[in-house]
Amino acid sequence: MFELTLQAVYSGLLAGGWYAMVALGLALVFGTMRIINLAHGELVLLAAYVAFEMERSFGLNPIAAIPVALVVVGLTALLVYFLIGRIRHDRELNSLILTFGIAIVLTNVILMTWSADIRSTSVGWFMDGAVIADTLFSMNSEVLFFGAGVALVGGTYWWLNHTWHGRALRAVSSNRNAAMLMGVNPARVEAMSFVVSAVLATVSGVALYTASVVFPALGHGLTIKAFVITVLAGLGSVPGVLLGAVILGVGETMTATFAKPSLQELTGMVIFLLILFLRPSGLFGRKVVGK
Amino acid sequence: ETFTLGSQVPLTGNLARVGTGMHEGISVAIAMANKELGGKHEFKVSTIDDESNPAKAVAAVEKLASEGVVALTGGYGSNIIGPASEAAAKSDLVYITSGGVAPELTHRDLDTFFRINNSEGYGKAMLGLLKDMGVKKVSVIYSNKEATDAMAKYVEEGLKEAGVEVTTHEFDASTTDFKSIMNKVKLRDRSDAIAMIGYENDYVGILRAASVLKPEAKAIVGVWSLATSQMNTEFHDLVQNVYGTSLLPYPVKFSGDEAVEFSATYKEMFGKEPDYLGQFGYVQTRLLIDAVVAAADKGEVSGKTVAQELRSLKADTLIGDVAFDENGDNPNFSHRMGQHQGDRVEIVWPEKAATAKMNFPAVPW
Amino acid sequence: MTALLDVRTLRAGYGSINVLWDVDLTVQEGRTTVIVGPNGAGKTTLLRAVMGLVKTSSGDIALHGESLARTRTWDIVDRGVVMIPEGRMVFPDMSVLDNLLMGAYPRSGRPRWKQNLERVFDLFPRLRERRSQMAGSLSGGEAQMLAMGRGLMEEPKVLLIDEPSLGLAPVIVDEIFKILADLKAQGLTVVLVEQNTSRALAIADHVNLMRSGRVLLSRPAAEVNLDRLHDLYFARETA
Amino acid sequence: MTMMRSGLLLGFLAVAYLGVPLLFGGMDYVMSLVIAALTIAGIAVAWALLGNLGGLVSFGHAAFFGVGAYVSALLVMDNGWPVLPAMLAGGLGAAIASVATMPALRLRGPYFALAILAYAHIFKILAVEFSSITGGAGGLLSIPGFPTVFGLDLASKTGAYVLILTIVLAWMAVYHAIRRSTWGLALRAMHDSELATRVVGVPSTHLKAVMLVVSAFMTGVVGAFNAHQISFLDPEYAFSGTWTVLPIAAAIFGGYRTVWGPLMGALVVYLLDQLVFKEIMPSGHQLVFGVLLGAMILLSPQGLMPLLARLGVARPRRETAPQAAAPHATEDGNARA
Amino acid sequence: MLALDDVSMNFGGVAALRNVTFAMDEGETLGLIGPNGAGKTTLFNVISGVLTPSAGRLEFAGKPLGKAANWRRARQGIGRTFQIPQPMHELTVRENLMVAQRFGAGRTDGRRIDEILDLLDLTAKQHIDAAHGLALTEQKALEVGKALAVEPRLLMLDEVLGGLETATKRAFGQTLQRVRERYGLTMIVIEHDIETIKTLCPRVVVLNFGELIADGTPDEVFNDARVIRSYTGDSAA
Ligand SMILES: Nc1ncnc2c1ncn2[C@@H]1O[C@H](COP(=O)(O)OP(=O)(O)OP(=O)(O)O)[C@@H](O)[C@H]1O
Ligand SMILES: Nc1ncnc2c1ncn2[C@@H]1O[C@H](COP(=O)(O)OP(=O)(O)OP(=O)(O)O)[C@@H](O)[C@H]1O
Ligand SMILES: [Mg+2]
Ligand SMILES: [Mg+2]
Repeated sequence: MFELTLQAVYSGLLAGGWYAMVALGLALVFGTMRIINLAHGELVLLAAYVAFEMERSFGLNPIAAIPVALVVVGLTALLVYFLIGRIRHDRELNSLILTFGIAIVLTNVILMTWSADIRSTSVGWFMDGAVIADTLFSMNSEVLFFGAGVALVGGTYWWLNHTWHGRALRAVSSNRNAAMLMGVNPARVEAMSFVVSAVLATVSGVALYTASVVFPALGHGLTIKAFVITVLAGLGSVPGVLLGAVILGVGETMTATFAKPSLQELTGMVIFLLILFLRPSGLFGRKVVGK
Repeated sequence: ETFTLGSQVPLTGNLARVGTGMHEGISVAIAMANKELGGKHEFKVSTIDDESNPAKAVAAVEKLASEGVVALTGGYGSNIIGPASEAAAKSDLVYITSGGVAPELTHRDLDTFFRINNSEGYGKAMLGLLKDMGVKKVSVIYSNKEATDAMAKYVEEGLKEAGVEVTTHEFDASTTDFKSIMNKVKLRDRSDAIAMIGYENDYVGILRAASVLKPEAKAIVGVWSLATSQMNTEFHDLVQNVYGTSLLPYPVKFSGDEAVEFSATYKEMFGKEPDYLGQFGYVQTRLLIDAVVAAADKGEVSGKTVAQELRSLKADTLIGDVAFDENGDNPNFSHRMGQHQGDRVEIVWPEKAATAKMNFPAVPW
Repeated sequence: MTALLDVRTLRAGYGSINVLWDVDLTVQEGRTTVIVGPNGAGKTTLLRAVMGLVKTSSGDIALHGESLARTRTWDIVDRGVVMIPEGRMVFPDMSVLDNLLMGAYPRSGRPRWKQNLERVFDLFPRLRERRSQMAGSLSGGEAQMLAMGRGLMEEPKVLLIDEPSLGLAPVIVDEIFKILADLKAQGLTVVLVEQNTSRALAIADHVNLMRSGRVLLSRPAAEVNLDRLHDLYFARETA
Repeated sequence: MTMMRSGLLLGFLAVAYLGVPLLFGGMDYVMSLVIAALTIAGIAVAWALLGNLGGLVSFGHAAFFGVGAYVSALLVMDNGWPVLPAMLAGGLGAAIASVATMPALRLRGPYFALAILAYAHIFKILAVEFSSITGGAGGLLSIPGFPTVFGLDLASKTGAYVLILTIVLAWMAVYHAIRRSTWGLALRAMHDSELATRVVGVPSTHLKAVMLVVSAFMTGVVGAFNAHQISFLDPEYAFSGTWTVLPIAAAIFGGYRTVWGPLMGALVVYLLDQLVFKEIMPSGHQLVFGVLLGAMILLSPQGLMPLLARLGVARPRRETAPQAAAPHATEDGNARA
Repeated sequence: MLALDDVSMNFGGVAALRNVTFAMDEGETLGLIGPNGAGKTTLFNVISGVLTPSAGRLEFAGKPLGKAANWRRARQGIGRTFQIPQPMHELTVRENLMVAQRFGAGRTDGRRIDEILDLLDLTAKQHIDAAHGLALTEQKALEVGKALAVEPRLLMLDEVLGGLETATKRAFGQTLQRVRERYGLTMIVIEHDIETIKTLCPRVVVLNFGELIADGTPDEVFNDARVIRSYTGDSAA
């Protein structure tokens, strides 16, 4: 019983670290531009497939493929940004359709390029067991990318809160015109948020490729999960994302362990609704009353 | 005379993989038949992606009907096949498939519906193997999709009847991390064997979780999509000693001429070893072609005549004997079990078809 | 004496609505230029046009004789022109401290942000008290102080201020005008839009009166008579 | 309504009710596609009503679609109800289900959108788990089809077409009527300034709740229609995200602030995709669909209707095409809390 | 007409209102003043039901307000403006008033709307999109208009005169007097301009740090030492 719980919490924590990485990419863009990038899951997936291609064609270790994936995903993200920038009216809603369209295009490009077969790394090390104190089991890849995830999330947090650029990013989202009056070029700052989001997508995509299997239809579900966490967190809050991701991860493994694994999805949704009804603006959201 | 067969399969979305696999078999069947018929009759296939959506599948069938196809082959998922085959019946077209195993499908009084496999066939093989192993306790891990759910119920009941203790773990199709389940299997169930009922990505996840947690099972058994050449090459270490339904060993040692030719044609057309999806797609289409030819030779090709031909046929095929009952089901269908052994997939059950002895007890780690 | 900022026959507005009609405005270096005028005259619009926040349809704005026509808002800020908008233009979901730090975002303000922050906190102790509160939940007057304080963090060459005394208690209004006098003494160029005409005139070097999108009067402060100004102010719109 | 407008409307009705069946009645395939497109349109109208009037963007209309479908199918199969009343009951069921989602009305923007999505997920899982009633993951097969009414066999393609067409037009009429009322005015006012609207006496939450119920009812009826038309149901299908995504795409594509937009959007999006793109690219046609969606947003962001209006086909209406300046132009930027 | 008994409001650690108690009669005009952040707007929010007080009771027209929702209070006759104008988006100026009248007063009467528009000098702008296209003072006028369209018995004005030039302010003050007499209103006016308060309000209440520190005629209040120290400074003289 105790061992089961321990393992469930541990697995959930590891999953949460990865969720956080995926979600933060989405949350960042959402926080800065009030735009939900529905193609974010596909960006993650794209990184995974680039890693796969590098491994298949050049025998590159997935870790070594990260820079290549970064270039591909980064450029794609900038393209998405460029297209969003062309929207003139009602950006919040119209960007949904635009990025949804982009997601469809990406899914199909992936399908046509790499076929519908399932893919995963063949580097055995990633799947080897990393056992802590004879009771906590995980794969090397999970531990590695949990560390990477926490570092990246922490780094992003620091960047947002303690650098001029990070602050400018938040300022643009808070009041675009006022930010311009402070000498901020909103377009540059927003593009930067896309690039950072691409970095997060890349690393989480490679993590996915090494710890799990990928196939073209996967992206949509990733976006939804990331979105759930983002909303759970409260608008663009980094600690909220981390906390939300861990709650989700642990909640899922606990359900799988102590109830029915098939109710895992339900748990996620119920936690989500519970938190929203208790705190309508998310875990770390803040509400401003009209004057 | 030229006949066009219609094919409605998923080529995009979640089921894109299986749909594509089946369609490859269909193409091989057409190519081989045309060669054999030597110009007397010519067959073509017209394919529409149903996007795993019943409404689109129905529309696809109707479109194919309006194009004048003589019969339909394809379909994946009982949910899709149900409405699609009803639409086919309305247009008086035979619908033959291997993609839907739900029992209800053959209890709808549709004269034009046929399928060459059913869940019992898979279930029987899995049960037979487990019983022969003499295991006392089995953990069944299954996806909550319609086909897997039905299969799991079947296996659970069968095992219980045989006095085997069973625990079940139902998971959601979107699950990727199976460590929680595997941990329960390891610490709570302590079972002799693990039965997996899902799809490729699920198997990989479950096996990885098992390799990390190393429960003390003696055998790991799965169903479709597992004892395949592709799994053997792509997840070589992970699947060692794992069992799954398989009609043929790998590398294929085909006995009959047809089998040899099938394998050669498949490799030529798609550059890879045929897998079970291709085999089923091939067999269903081949039977259909033969029935159409027979009906044509008797003078009239219609849903009724083709169905008649199919119902009266008794064939020895790549997947064993096929003969349809009045519901269009193939009661003869019974599967075999293969095991990944090194670079090979050996048939280990039933004994009379075995190509090697099973490694037991043995697990991948 | 050189004209630091020169607005020539400027027309500007919002979409299809034109607000400014051939406005001329000259701002001398080191002087305090005051713009007064009834509500809806286009004062705010003029300041916003200078900052590039409002599209101009004709005319030109020049800084040191160089046209700002194609310069975007943030580059204008980098060139030392800063606007302090009224209090609604704070960053509502950032803390008071972060709002102030945003004021130091232009490169000119960054090196001395610490001293400047202390100075602002000394001027408005209320802000020090509220440093970690979200700006959106400040009271109206507190937000106004914040906007002022944030502008003071920027160390500009030209400061455009829109109604700084709006919604402030009399004690604080006194404080604001003291600050304005200080800025003037330091030699900063200031353009001030203010409704408190008498107090504005007291620190003005030059006065402009706007009405209905036009500049009706532009005089050195010494030559302006408050009563005459009021007559113009309330004149029926016949001219 | 001007003479010309009513003339146009009559012409449209004539073409829709007589022209289409006469022209395509024999072509099952085309009729199937049109029926599917109208099904999407029905949801799209309901979605637009909630989105435009209630100011609530929902990502989970599949929830109401699925509930409506199940309620109707089960009433007919287990309790022997006639199909048409059962469909209305399906709508009612969805409306009742929407009451369960009402706590979500406290939420705004994406928070609301996702909360409804969560409900859709939960309903789906419940449908799987309560297998004794719903048939579980296996679903329901051979659901009875439509009856014959006034000599028109609704189970035929033409009959089903007339039925869904009538439903969609009825929903559009409801949308139109609500929008023109003072309620419509208040509802529009609420979007970005709910508090301001409340302090002048508008019970905004009640109004939104009513919109939610109406929208759910509409969606539920369409779901019930689909169940009897396809004669099959399973949780995966009934609560599929498709029932949310396609209608949203259609509504925005057509212009969700107009009454005709959702219908036009659904017809164009679905038929173009299935008839044209699928012909050109049998397996990757969704790619073209994605490009089309993106291009539309970039080229005519207010949707198809304003585009048509610009081309002189339809007359724009003031209330329907707000000349909202780009958000940057407002004094307080995009910072409306 | 309105009575507050021991009303407090806390935001986390900040006490925006502390045990505020006062009452006012029908037809009275009350000036509410105090330093920035004293809690004036918060008091309006509490009375109009935008915020729920942490403690205390409120009574309006002889009946306890209890937990009545803000829209219900509007229908009961409490009209208010926002210090930061909040026009109803997507509607024109006139439509703003129409909605307020239809829901707040429960009737439609175009003449009264014309009258309000005219009083507030908004007639020329009535078909303009209210969210965009109004100067700050015009937005404030619209705030007053909406509150009047509700046909309130109690009208609460939050710095609607702020940003007006001194003389204009005086003129607008007279307009408000007329409005009050015309519609028989009870009014609370928040205002920082001492002259305006003196001419408009026979009675003044002063808040400081959420506490009610003075209540009396303008003369009494502006000579109160605590008021001078915290609020008016030297300029009171
Ligand atoms: N949501 C909130 N969270 C924390 N503090 C708040 C919140 N809302 C208001 N306050 C604080 O409560 C105090 C009272 O605010 P209020 O708006 O009532 O002041 P006010 O008297 O109207 O001031 P002003 O004259 O400047 O408008 C202020 O110090 C303000 O910062
Ligand atoms: N965003 C906008 N879109 C359209 N018209 C606007 C906009 N903002 C202001 N206006 C109009 O432009 C005119 C001038 O407005 P502006 O805000 O410049 O006046 P102002 O002189 O600053 O007045 P105030 O003293 O009230 O602040 C007004 O008639 C107003 O209606
Ligand atoms: Mg102004
Ligand atoms: Mg206030």
